[in-house]
Amino acid sequence: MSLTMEMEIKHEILCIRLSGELDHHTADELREEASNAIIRNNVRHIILNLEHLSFMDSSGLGVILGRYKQIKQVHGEMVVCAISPAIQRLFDMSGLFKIMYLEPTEEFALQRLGVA
Amino acid sequence: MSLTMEMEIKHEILCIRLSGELDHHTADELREEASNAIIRNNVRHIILNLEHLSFMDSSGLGVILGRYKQIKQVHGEMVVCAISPAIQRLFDMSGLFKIMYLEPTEEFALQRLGVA
Amino acid sequence: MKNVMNLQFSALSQNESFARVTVAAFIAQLDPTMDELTEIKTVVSEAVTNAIIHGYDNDPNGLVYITVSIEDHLIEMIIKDVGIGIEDVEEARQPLFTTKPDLERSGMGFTIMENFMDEVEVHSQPGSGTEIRLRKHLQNHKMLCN
Amino acid sequence: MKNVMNLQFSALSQNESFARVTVAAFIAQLDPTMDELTEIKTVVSEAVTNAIIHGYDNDPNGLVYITVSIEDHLIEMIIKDVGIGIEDVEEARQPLFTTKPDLERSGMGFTIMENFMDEVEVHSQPGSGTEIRLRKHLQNHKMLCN
Ligand SMILES: Nc1ncnc2c1ncn2[C@@H]1O[C@H](COP(=O)(O)OP(=O)(O)O)[C@@H](O)[C@H]1O
Ligand SMILES: Nc1ncnc2c1ncn2[C@@H]1O[C@H](COP(=O)(O)OP(=O)(O)O)[C@@H](O)[C@H]1O
Repeated sequence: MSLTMEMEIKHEILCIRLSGELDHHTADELREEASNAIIRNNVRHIILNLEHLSFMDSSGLGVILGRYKQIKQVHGEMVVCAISPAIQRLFDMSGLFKIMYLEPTEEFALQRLGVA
Repeated sequence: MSLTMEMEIKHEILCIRLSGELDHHTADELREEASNAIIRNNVRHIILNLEHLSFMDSSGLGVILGRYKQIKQVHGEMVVCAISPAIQRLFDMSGLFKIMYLEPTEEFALQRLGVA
Repeated sequence: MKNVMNLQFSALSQNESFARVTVAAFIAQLDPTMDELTEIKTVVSEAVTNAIIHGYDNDPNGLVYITVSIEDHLIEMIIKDVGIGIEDVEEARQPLFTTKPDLERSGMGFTIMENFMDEVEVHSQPGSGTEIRLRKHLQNHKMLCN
Repeated sequence: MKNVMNLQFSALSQNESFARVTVAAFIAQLDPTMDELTEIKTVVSEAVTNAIIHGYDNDPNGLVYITVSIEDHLIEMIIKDVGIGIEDVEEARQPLFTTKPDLERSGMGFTIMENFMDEVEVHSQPGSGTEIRLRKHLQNHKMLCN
């Protein structure tokens, strides 16, 4: 079971949809892909859809925080959506929701960023 | 993943439907249940439906051969049906099809025994 | 009845998911809840990842050692490396503390272990390695069954 | 790159499926076909069951040892016990030969191992235990990738 990433650009927003397992091994792949997509497409905001993510550990928190820092440099925002209760506990422990938004769906995440 | 057994008596036939994994651990359970069902219900023939069996090893061959011997004492027959290619290889190696019948479905197995 | 398993494997990142699957398959015998299973898998992932990236600095010649024993509703795990060890364990256990921010580590590994397990002991010595001892009592149903 | 794992566990029949799952999870890295995966799982099941019921006569204090190493498309496994051992290995390997017909053993364990693996070596000494060395080259796709 590994990680599958789907990326889509909408306006200046990068939508990242993850499915599978996000650990140290797969976090390296995500950092590389997401980082490149941000730079190449002049991305300002990120929507991270975790609906189909079946596992995540603290390496996942690290790579997400890394992307947050990346878009903060262009004064962007990060919205996480469709998160499972198990993964939400990790976000809660780390305090990440003090700096990024949480929304139930991608639809709401787009509204949060003033689009759609 | 363990073994689930469904037993049904039709005339003097015991239909055994297995799903899950049949190894040494679960073979003990099958021997006990099938043996009791044969004695209590005056069973003569056995139909063994392996359609939903996802794994079997030589312990499975042993317990099947054991039930075959049990019904041979009352001059019964054994029909195996709906077997996967992987499990069929084990039967072929052991020569069990020289003494028991193989049919594609339970329907055909019943016909083989002169019922339905 | 007590049941014990030991596992050792190369310090390769693709073995992180292998370690999770293996421990989960072993403790499945205790019929844990989905939440308990997720907690155990997460904790295994944290400790194994630490052994690989911190203990062995990603050298695949290193070996990671896991022992799991289960009895009734108690799970005991030891996850060990014979790598570089930790200078200051108390500091290492602080939330958000990490010595590898360049690798985008979050510093949340020990905090997650403490939140998901009943007991977490860290034995470490610089130069000889790190041993994490973890205990968890499974709740609910098992208590009713005994 | 070479990847190695060692596993030891109590000689309990519920660990047979655990052993299959663990080895399958480890070799999944080589992306085997479904048939190859089933063959490996069956062989592990045969050798582990033999260690438990023959080697240790079902004594749960016994330990079963598995080593798996994978490199490119080659799988090497060692499955070992330190139990009673085998008097006559050649006889034991005959199809349908079993010393425990009362337990409804089929005597097909070694035959299945030989059919599903490329090489099967049996090292055994009465009183000190049995070691089965198994090798299999995975076919197809892996060859195209290299
Ligand atoms: N097995 C280990 N070997 C050496 N150092 C370790 C080990 N585990 C943890 N550490 C140290 O403890 C720190 C905190 O660990 P942790 O809370 O898991 O956060 P992170 O892995 O994100 O750095 C690490 O940055 C490292 O310095
Ligand atoms: N690990 C072992 N320790 C001791 N004896 C063994 C072991 N493995 C196999 N044997 C002997 O070899 C015989 C044949 O084994 P096998 O072909 O697997 O058939 P079965 O397990 O059905 O008896 C066994 O009956 C047993 O006497």
